[in-house]
Amino acid sequence: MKKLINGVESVLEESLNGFARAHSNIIQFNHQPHYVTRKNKPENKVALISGGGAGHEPLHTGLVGKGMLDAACPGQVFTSPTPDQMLMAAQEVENGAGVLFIVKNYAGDVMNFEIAAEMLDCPHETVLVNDDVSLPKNHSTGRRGVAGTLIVEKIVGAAAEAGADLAACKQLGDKVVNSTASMGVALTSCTVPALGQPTFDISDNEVEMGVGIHGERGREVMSLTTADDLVHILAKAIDEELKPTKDQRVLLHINGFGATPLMELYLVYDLAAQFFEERGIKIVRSLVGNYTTSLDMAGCSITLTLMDDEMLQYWDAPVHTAALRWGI
Amino acid sequence: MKKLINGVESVLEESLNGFARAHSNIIQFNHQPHYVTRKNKPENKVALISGGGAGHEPLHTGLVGKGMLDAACPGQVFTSPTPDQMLMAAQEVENGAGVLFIVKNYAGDVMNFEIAAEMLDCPHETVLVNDDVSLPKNHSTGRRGVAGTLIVEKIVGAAAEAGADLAACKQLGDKVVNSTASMGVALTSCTVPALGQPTFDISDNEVEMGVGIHGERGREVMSLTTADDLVHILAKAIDEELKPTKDQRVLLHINGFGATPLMELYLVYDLAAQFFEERGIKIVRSLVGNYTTSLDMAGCSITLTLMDDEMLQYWDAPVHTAALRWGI
Amino acid sequence: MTDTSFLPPLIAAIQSEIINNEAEISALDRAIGDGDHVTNLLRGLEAVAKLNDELVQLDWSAALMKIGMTLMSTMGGASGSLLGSMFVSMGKAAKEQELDLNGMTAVYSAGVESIKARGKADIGEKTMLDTLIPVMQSLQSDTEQNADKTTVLSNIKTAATQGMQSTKDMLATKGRASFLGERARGHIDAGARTSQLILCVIADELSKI
Amino acid sequence: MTDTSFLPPLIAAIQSEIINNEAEISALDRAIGDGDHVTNLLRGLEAVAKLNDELVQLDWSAALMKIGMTLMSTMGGASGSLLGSMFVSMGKAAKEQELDLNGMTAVYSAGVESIKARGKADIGEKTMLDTLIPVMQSLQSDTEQNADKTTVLSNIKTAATQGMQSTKDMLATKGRASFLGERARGHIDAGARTSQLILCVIADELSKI
Ligand SMILES: Nc1ncnc2c1ncn2[C@@H]1O[C@H](COP(=O)(O)OP(=O)(O)O)[C@@H](O)[C@H]1O
Ligand SMILES: Nc1ncnc2c1ncn2[C@@H]1O[C@H](COP(=O)(O)OP(=O)(O)O)[C@@H](O)[C@H]1O
Ligand SMILES: [Mg+2]
Ligand SMILES: [Mg+2]
Ligand SMILES: [Mg+2]
Ligand SMILES: [Mg+2]
Repeated sequence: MKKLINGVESVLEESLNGFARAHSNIIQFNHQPHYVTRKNKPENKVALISGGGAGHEPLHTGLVGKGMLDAACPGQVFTSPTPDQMLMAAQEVENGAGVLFIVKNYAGDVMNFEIAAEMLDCPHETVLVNDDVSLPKNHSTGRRGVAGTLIVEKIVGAAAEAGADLAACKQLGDKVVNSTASMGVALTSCTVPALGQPTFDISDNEVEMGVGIHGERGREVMSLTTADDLVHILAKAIDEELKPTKDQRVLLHINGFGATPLMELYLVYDLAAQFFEERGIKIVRSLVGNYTTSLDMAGCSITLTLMDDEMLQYWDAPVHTAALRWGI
Repeated sequence: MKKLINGVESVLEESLNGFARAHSNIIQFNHQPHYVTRKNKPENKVALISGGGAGHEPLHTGLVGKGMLDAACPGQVFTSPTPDQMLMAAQEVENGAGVLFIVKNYAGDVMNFEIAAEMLDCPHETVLVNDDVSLPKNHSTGRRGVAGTLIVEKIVGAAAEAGADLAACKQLGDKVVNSTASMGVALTSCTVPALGQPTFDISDNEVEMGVGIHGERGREVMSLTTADDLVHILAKAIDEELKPTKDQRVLLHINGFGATPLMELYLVYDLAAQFFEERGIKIVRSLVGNYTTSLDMAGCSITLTLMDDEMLQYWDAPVHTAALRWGI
Repeated sequence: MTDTSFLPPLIAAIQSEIINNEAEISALDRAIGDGDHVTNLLRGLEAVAKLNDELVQLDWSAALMKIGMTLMSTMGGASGSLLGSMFVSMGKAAKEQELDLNGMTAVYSAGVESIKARGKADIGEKTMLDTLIPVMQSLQSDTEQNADKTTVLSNIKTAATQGMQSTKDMLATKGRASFLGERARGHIDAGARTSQLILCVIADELSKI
Repeated sequence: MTDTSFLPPLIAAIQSEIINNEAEISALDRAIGDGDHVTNLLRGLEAVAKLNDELVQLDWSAALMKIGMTLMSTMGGASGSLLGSMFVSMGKAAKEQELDLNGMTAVYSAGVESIKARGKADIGEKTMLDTLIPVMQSLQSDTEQNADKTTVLSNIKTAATQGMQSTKDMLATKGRASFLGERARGHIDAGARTSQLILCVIADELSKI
């Protein structure tokens, strides 16, 4: 394992320290337990809290700030955070308008957030993100939450900033989830520091199709083929799920898993955009880059969100976080 | 070689197409020859043009836009662009205030830009970036230009946007270059699509210390050691070059080479910030992420710029490009 | 019943058993999960081990509760919330129970039920429950039949081991392995394995008392 | 002199020689450069080969100029600007020269001088000039001595080959290899190798005319 670290025990703490130092103008880092909160949160704004295992950076810590999250709770690498993190973060950022938890649908995340929510004595709601269409809708655990989470956090974050109440934020979050579909393909495994070796083996002429974001294997192994073929598989699954009609406005997000160069991500963007434009769909917003990563995994996912006026307005609203910033 | 591409012949064109499509609100892509220009350039503003081999994305195409570059000329992967690209880009964006070329000091870049400049019949200047302190100052070709280039482009870009004339832009560019030092370490090679294999071999317990950004080997091979040790070597070389005095304000930039996760880059930031703060230096701005990449190389570089009021003001000025955006 | 002095050596025995099998457990979770299960468990056990001085001061209800809260706030992951819930629920149930076979069965069953509720899962889904539930059934029937200690403990080990092994050929319908469909078959579930290791150590340690 | 009909077969011969040695050249530039030299050169040659119909219509001055502009705008990299400059300068020099030994020497020398000027480099710096300059010297002395064609061509090949080989033990002071310091020793420079291959093909082709 080759990593720029001092030891597997200290990597998370040191990395969070660096993050806190680099962005001390907008966030604050609590050490015991770990959570990151936004500085200068306005009074009486619904508090948006997300979290999940570390290793997906910039998700979620990099999305804390004006117009997005009020707090993020990073767990150990690929390990859901614990209820006390969420509870303490919630108690710190809640200030009169209640708490909205944004949770990716993974057993660990769901259960730990659930426990926190049960212990929280202020109004709260949860938006469960389950945008990964590599699994059927009726999968026994439901579908996983992947790169679409950022889009939920941006749009609901803008609504909360604009004064939407808890019920409205919850409703909007559910709407974004229902309008969003994602699917990813991995070219390599990633290496979790504590494991010291790649999570799975994969040969030079194979890809894992339909992967989550924790270095798990995908739905199936496929032969390595052209970007055209791979993008077609991903885009088709998304298209069949969302069934966008002609002239539907969409946001197209190409998300890198961490080790795939921007050169390839833009190439994937081009192919995916062609796929949807050929169907008469209007790509009105786009986001290309490494946002929901799996450490040093090579590969990418495609996310599509069906947009309406309200969602567009909130997507365009000012945001100032470590990873997403515009209008400020 | 595992890449999300359709073929080594088409990767660059397809990737640029995707880039152009994703950012059509701010840039325009010219196919024959390749160059990217800013949309809505104001009249009578010095035209800033940079370029270099592809494979460093987001540099330079991702830095075209309001407050930064007016044009970028991407060559083939790691291959300097050709004079006709720069010439035609210059002719397109020049509108009365002359052209400033920002060139990384590599034989190919320097000579191709030189030829273009000789053919250009409008006032023009060149700022040569040579921030890589892994080589001695009196190196036979001069030092390489690496991640400090972005800082030059941001600060001079803001000055040009504010109406600085050609001479002032040139002078400011030289000042930023003289105030900037960088050095990098690679944990892996990268794989150039056309080569189909890693440019160099490196064992699991070695790093290349003092690398450029084209997948060349570094100054020397070293044993893989802790991030503490590696950061110390990089930071010390920079410190000895710039000799910042106590209370000096600086910008600290940790640049990923493409395959190193943000988790590690922030950890490096933490260690580098500690190094400089222990010396009484004031880190007033920071930038952490993959900006000057070497395709899928793992590793990072540290860049430090000594800042004064003028540079700070220009660093903070609004910018709207694909890769850097704030204030707009 | 307030003698919780058997806890520190028991916790130590569990720790060393998990450490001895670390590579195997890690490989199991890598094969059909994300590889962190053994790290999560060891982090939790280490935190619990640090409580030893405190635990021996507590009655078993409070000790179980404390262990549960500690696992919950240190492990993370699916297993952290589940084992945390299990011990907290056991602690609650222990308030009204003696530390005899009857009481232990009731307490353990309360713990298993809380995992079933929290995880919305049952036997046959390729999770730790495939170890935990057969042990609960074995305890319940041994209690009914008033079995002797040796029998009870030996039945625990058999049920745990058979349950753990039963996960090998299952399709997973809960946890990360469920994402793999048919590809999950042929691999033992990591949580089922650690539960079995822990239950066997407990049985062995109890046999010494 | 306007007969440039020997150019298309010559260009084809150069292309196939470079393709035959592609793996070796690529490995040379990977070892102490960035690995793209052979790709750059082949891209340039392919563009030149596409000009064949046009080139045979031109006199040699114009043909050389056209080749230079084409290399310059298609190759990129250090070698693109250098070879481009060389051919453009040769084209300019050819205007005043006959296509005889004397003229060819003058034209070639003008080309080499333009590389020296553009690259701010000279012999002994581990670049293509270590092939190009010895050939220039050989041509110049053969011209003075009025050597016969066979001798001239054979001397070109010897000078090119020795020059290329001389780069192996050099420290590099120009180009990317200069960044490697002592680590560049023991590797032949890629540009010196391609220059030698090209000059040897030219000598062989000229011997057939
Ligand atoms: N819904 C569930 N019910 C019961 N046990 C579960 C459930 N989901 C997961 N598990 C158990 O948790 C184990 C995984 O734990 P761990 O690896 O620590 O967490 P994570 O899956 O979050 O990485 C699985 O092997 C399985 O035994
Ligand atoms: N300053 C220079 N003068 C002469 N030749 C040079 C100079 N710099 C580089 N070269 C030649 O160019 C070759 C490299 O060409 P190429 O790989 O195409 O470009 P790049 O170095 O930009 O990747 C080197 O092998 C060397 O022979
Ligand atoms: Mg996990
Ligand atoms: Mg090159
Ligand atoms: Mg796990
Ligand atoms: Mg090269």
